[in-house]
Amino acid sequence: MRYSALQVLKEGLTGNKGWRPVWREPEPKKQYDVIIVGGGGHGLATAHYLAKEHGITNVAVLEKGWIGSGNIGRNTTIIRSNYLLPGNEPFYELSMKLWEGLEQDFNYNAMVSQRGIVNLYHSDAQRDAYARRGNSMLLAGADSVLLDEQGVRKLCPFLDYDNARFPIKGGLWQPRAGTVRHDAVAWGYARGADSRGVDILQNCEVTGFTLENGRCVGVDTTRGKIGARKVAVCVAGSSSRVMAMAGMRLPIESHVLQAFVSEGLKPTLPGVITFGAGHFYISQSDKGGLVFGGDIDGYNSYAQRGNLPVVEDVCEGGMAVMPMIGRARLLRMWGGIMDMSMDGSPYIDKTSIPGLYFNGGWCYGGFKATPASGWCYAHLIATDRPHDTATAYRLDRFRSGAVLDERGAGAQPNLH
Amino acid sequence: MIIHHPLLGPRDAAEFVYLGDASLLNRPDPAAPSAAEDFYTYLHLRDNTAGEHRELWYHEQGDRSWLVLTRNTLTHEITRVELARDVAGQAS
Amino acid sequence: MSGYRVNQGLLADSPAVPFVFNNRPFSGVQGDTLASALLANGQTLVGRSFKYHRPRGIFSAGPEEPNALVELRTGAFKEPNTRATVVELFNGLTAKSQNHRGPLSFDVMAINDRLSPILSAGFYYKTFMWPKAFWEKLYEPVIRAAAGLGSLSGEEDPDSYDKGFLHTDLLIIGAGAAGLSAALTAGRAGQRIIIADEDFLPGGRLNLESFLVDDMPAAQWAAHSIAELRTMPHVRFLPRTTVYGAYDHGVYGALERCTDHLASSDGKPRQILWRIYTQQTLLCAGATERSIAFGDNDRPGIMLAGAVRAYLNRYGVAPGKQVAVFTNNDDGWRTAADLINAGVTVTAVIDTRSGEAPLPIANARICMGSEVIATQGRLGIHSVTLRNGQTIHCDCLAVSGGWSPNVHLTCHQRGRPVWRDDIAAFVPGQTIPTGMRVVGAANGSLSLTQALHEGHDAALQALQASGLTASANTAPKATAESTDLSAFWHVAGCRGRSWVDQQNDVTTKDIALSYQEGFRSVEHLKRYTTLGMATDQGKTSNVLGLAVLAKLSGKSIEQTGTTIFRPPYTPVPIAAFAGRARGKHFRPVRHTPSYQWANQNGADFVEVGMWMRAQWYTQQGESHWRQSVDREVRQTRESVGICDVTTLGKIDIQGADASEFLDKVYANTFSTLAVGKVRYGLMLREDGFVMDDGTTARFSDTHFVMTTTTANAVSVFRHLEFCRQCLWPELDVHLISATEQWAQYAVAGPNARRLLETVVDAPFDISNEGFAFMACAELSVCNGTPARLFRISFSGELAYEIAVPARYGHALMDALMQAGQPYNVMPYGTEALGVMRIEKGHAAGNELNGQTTAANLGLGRMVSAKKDCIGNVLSKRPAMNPDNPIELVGFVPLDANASLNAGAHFIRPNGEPNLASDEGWMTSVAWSPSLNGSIGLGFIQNGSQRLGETVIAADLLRSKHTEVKIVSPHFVDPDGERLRG
Amino acid sequence: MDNSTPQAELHSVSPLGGVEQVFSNERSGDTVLKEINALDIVSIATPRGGQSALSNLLEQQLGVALPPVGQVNRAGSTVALLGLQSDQCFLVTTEQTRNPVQRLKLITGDTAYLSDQSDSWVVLEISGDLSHRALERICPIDLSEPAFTLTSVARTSMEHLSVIIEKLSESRFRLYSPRSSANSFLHAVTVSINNVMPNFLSSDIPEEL
Repeated sequence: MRYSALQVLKEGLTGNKGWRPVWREPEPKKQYDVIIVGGGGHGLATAHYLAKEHGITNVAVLEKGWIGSGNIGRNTTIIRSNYLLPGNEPFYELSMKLWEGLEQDFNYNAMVSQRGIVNLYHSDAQRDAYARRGNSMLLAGADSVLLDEQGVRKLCPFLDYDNARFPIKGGLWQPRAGTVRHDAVAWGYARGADSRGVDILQNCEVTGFTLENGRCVGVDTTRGKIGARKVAVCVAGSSSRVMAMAGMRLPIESHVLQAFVSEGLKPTLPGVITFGAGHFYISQSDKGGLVFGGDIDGYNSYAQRGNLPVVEDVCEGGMAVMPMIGRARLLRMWGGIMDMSMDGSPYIDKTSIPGLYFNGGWCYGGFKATPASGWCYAHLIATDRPHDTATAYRLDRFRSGAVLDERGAGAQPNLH
Repeated sequence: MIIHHPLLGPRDAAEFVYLGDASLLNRPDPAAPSAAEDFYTYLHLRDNTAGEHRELWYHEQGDRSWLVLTRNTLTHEITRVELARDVAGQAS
Repeated sequence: MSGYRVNQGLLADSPAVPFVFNNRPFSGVQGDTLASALLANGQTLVGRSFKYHRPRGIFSAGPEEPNALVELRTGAFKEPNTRATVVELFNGLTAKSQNHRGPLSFDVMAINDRLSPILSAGFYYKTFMWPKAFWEKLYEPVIRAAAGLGSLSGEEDPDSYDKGFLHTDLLIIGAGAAGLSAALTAGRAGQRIIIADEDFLPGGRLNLESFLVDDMPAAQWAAHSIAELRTMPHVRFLPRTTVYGAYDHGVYGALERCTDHLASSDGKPRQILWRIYTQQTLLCAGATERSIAFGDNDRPGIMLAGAVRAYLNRYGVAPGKQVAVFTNNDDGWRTAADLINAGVTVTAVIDTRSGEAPLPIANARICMGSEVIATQGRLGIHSVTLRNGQTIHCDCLAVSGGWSPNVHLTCHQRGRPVWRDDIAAFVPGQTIPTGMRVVGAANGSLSLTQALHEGHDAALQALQASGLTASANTAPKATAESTDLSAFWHVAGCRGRSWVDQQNDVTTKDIALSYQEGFRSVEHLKRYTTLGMATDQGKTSNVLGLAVLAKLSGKSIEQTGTTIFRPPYTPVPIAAFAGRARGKHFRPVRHTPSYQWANQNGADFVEVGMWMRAQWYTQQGESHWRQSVDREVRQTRESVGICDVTTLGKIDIQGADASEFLDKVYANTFSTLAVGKVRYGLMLREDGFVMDDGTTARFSDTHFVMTTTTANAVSVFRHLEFCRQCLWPELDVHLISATEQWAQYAVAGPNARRLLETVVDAPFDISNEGFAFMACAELSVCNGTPARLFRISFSGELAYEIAVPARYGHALMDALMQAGQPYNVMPYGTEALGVMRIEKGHAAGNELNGQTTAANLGLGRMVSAKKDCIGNVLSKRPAMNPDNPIELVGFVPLDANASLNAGAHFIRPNGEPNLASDEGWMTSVAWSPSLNGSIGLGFIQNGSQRLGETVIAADLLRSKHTEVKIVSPHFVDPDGERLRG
Repeated sequence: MDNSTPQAELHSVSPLGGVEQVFSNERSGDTVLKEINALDIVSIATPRGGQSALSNLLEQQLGVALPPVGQVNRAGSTVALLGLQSDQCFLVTTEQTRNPVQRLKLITGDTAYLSDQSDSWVVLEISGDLSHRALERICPIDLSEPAFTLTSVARTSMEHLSVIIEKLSESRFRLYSPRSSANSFLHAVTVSINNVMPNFLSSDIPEEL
């Protein structure tokens, strides 16, 4: 069923009786062309583009719980393509362009809201590093503006300019960045994939991989054995656990990232703002809540909750940069499990096992990458060649030394 | 979290800095013919256990000792705390 | 106008307190909440709902309140979304209702209510997609303006906040019947206790009920118990304190509201964020009543039955003159009974259960086995219609759907509650935080006697666990009341909408639609309908919503499951989490020993990490910083200048194996360094990239002093401790930071030696022969002040660094300036330092950014092939040693007058500005007084092979493309004659 | 300051210029915050395996054995050994000299590695009935018996600053924090004292006392 204002009106007047499920609840088939393990944003996007761009529709998405129950349903909804390295920037810019056409593509309003992101800088060295980054973005065809203090004042007059421990000297601004209603992205891709024949199987947990003379030909699940020509894993947060079933160790640690939302407030923030002298970034949702976060807790964890020191650190950053939010109340704090990679950049690659593909290591940057991740993963699965913008996301790059270390922090996941 | 320091008793984890898997204690032999592969594995590949995890913490705001914690990554329960110096000593 | 004050309840003889609501003056009494005072004044309508802007009244008497949210106080003190039900009335309190356009009684946004069939759950996902550009321009601004609740002032929060740490053996959360009973037993046995209660009048429901405890009125018993506890030195009583979160290993977060009940904070912290460390915890948080879904059940005047009782018994306020009760349990009947006893008319008691009335209610219509199917009234209820068509007049409808235990804190560590059919509620499950026991209503034991006994018993267990014995006492006595209930959730077949979540306007229809569209997991339901996501986090609505969903899916509520309870239990101001770390006090400030001196001598300071460093010294007649910096550079290169380099990290390294240790942590060799000599050291990470650099001096066979960059002082020390303790524990080597101990100054320029000779004590010889380049010594200056002298140079000039104990730093600066007068000495700052290091081609922060290799920096040869060191093996990885590596070289503009921008990328002449033609980038630039032109350092492919070649420094950001020539990075004295002279 | 000639002996400055503040209050008595200057501080690192040799030597010469980490060994009011690391302690003495390391070296010879720390710290002493309550606002460590005794010492962090704390009596504590951030540390402690001073306008403090 096509969604439109007219449809909403018509249904509204007839008691909303006609709305049908956004996705079917089919029984698993015996065999698929492609099985995607993981019904999160990336997995559903991959299925959508496999069907839509590559005509591969005999596809199943296996989700151990309810779709969108991973980090797509638990993040701070920011989209941006303000990366430094040539191995990263074109990929995230592809993602940005896909965001811009997304709602018309899958006929679902995910509230893509391009209200911009400002990364504040507080020193000349930070300014120089941002200038290098901004130029990389422009060279890759993205948008970027280097603001001085006056420029930032115009955009965000409510920041602390006059009593700051680390004065705001300017910012790197990407006007096309913004936020998206995160759950709707999962639902929209599910709708897009389902409508093209993809089976979305909820409460279907993978318990093992079926290997035949060295090739992956299917999976064991809590809903029985399912065969496939290709199996594509896409379970950021659980990557190590799942790939261990295939006997693989990954350059990944699981860490908890906390995020926070305030009570609903009338509009007060223009876009996304990140503090350059502490761990704090913030935006405001359409419902009015201030959505903010900071650094990961910093220790390996699979428990989806964090501890107080990080909560305090984040709010200290918030009060340092915008003391007007002091009397807003923190309503809810939660923790999501991140695939923290060894250089802060993700993996989209074949594995050493033919027929088995891997997508993960998104650190805390997976949400903004959802469309491009699905696009490039679908491309890799369909053609067995990496997409042009994702050639650097090799699993073995640490053996060769071709690392993608945006922060220059080295092989320590909790520093990225 | 509270870490029961073997020498100092209970201390808030906020006093500590986390490094990672305790396997980082086992630095490979740089002279071995397989050194390149060994170091790549040592520094980058992780079991990333969901459950009991042996890991390195540094008491930066305390006695500056490196500790090896045995901590459950599903529950955060800490069942063992040792001085890394002792563990490393045994290893070597 | 319907509510009124019937008597003074617990507030007998309380003085009157004037306050203002929506610009109208009102009067309450001391001890009122804003809600009780508004009710006493007959103010039934207090707010508007989130989506449909429906008129709403006070619904509860506690933190679970979904409706009565106000903007409290004014100006910069304004607090949006404040629950009137927990605001303690104070003299001059000012509050405004929220989320309406025009007067509260006539909100133009109420049009949304008419459109409700279209604005059903998730409607916005299905429209507003065309035309594309309209979302940010039109739809979203409209939606945003309509959404949200209260508004921030936009000004800095003028209050101050504090934090603290508390340690105890037993934390008791909640000072109601269970909590007080437990505290008395444990306290009398001498246990170290903290007992916290969110209310300003501790006692919980003891203050709200007409029960007797130990033969005295419950409220009086509570007061006595608290008075006794306050006399115990080992008991810490925290009123107005909400324990909002349970964290790992017995750490609890609590918020104490110190001055919120006062007109002004009077210079004290408004709130304190406590981190409570405890061995054991008793959760005595009570239970929260829930409603029943029936037609138009959201009208002002419809409130929870227990809340009606609370207003009556504690505040002496009757919420209505004619009250009807709608219940599915015996507790609801007590509301009717208490009202009758207070002389308030009860028009009817409607019970969904058939059978005998559990209590006699005089002159009230008793309707057993009946249901309310509709209500009437616009801005306030005036009647209800029963299933049998009867209409009953009432200006207040007290509803009880049963009680939900406050299990929140048991779930903060991902514990899941379990369902109990007999009370139709979730109770704490098996996995709850370590050391916690749950007691009384929070544990599903809803009667007073159960609460008192469980509290007593839990305290006995707690005492046993910490090896204490109880002094002989028994649980307080009370008469057992009945709490029978038969689950009833949703009155079927109502024509009007039945609200589940009153604040977010979620009705039973929305839940049905969500199910119909496939959003059938509870998490999908919550996210699609926003059920339970409002400021009350669904305290009164979640279970009801689950029940409705369960019925639709034909599953039990247990199978349906719950969403996850997450901290905080009630919302906490962001400023409270930040505490004092705001403004200038966000982080500590570090000053060098001669900070005052620099201040007195025209220094302009800049933040460098925590440090404040002098970036230049303005002299008379200088109006632009460049004038000062150029002068400082020229004067240094021509004669002599002094720079404060105290902030560099200094690590004292001693031990029999110190030199072997240094060989392992540095890429180059130090075991061969002679005593009395200094060597530049390059430090790699284990992944082979450059970590840090600096000089290390050897004062004896077993004693080295390492310097690190200012930025990496802490991380390098940590890394060295890792190497020492974890990798090579067998080595005898010891580290201690000496950064704070020594004030250190660079004395640079042709006259540096002459200057120093006048301060260095005899017989120390610092002649070029006696103290050659890269020499170091421990000596004394100015008549016996112990000092260290290093002959090292960052500027490229003949230069030294001299260090004295920090206490002498200020004086040494004076002394050096005195001694330097003949040479026209002057201090220079970090900018001149930066210019000179660029002129000399030294890498610094912009080049050592963690992404560069030794080879990139032109230091590849320093990585010793003869020995192992951290990073050696992985630095040889192929991709780190390509055929066309980026290399650090110098750049000068072809146009001598042109300036350069750091951050520009290099592309070949007439190359397209795109990634394909990107060859590198400019890292650092300066205007060089020595070369009288702009110079830069940067990384470019094969740089060292391309000296003399011209490329474009493309700065697209600032639309500045500059033709630059690739040159050697050593702009000044490439052969190093000066520093050896 | 006398700087008439460069040859003049250098004048020394203390981190906070010898600050002393008294916070008076009728209800809680005086709380005194005072900078302690007349101290020599030398870090003593123990060579591997040299523990007992050094400990005996120090006991003979100074009357204090090496303390375990977390403990203070004192000799009268002049000498204290603060056990800060398993192989490192601080010698804190009121008998000052120009070069503390040189002097101590005469005693320890090659049995220890010494490093002067006298100028690395600002030392504050807080005393009075409110001391404990004031420190509660910034110190994460349980300062009450038996967790923290009169022979306890701990290094921890307060308001983002590294701090060494010892307890001289139930109402008297000594705090060492890095010299460069002395002003920030002073601010942290004074704010804590002010915040716990009884406030006659607000009713929430009295029971607290």
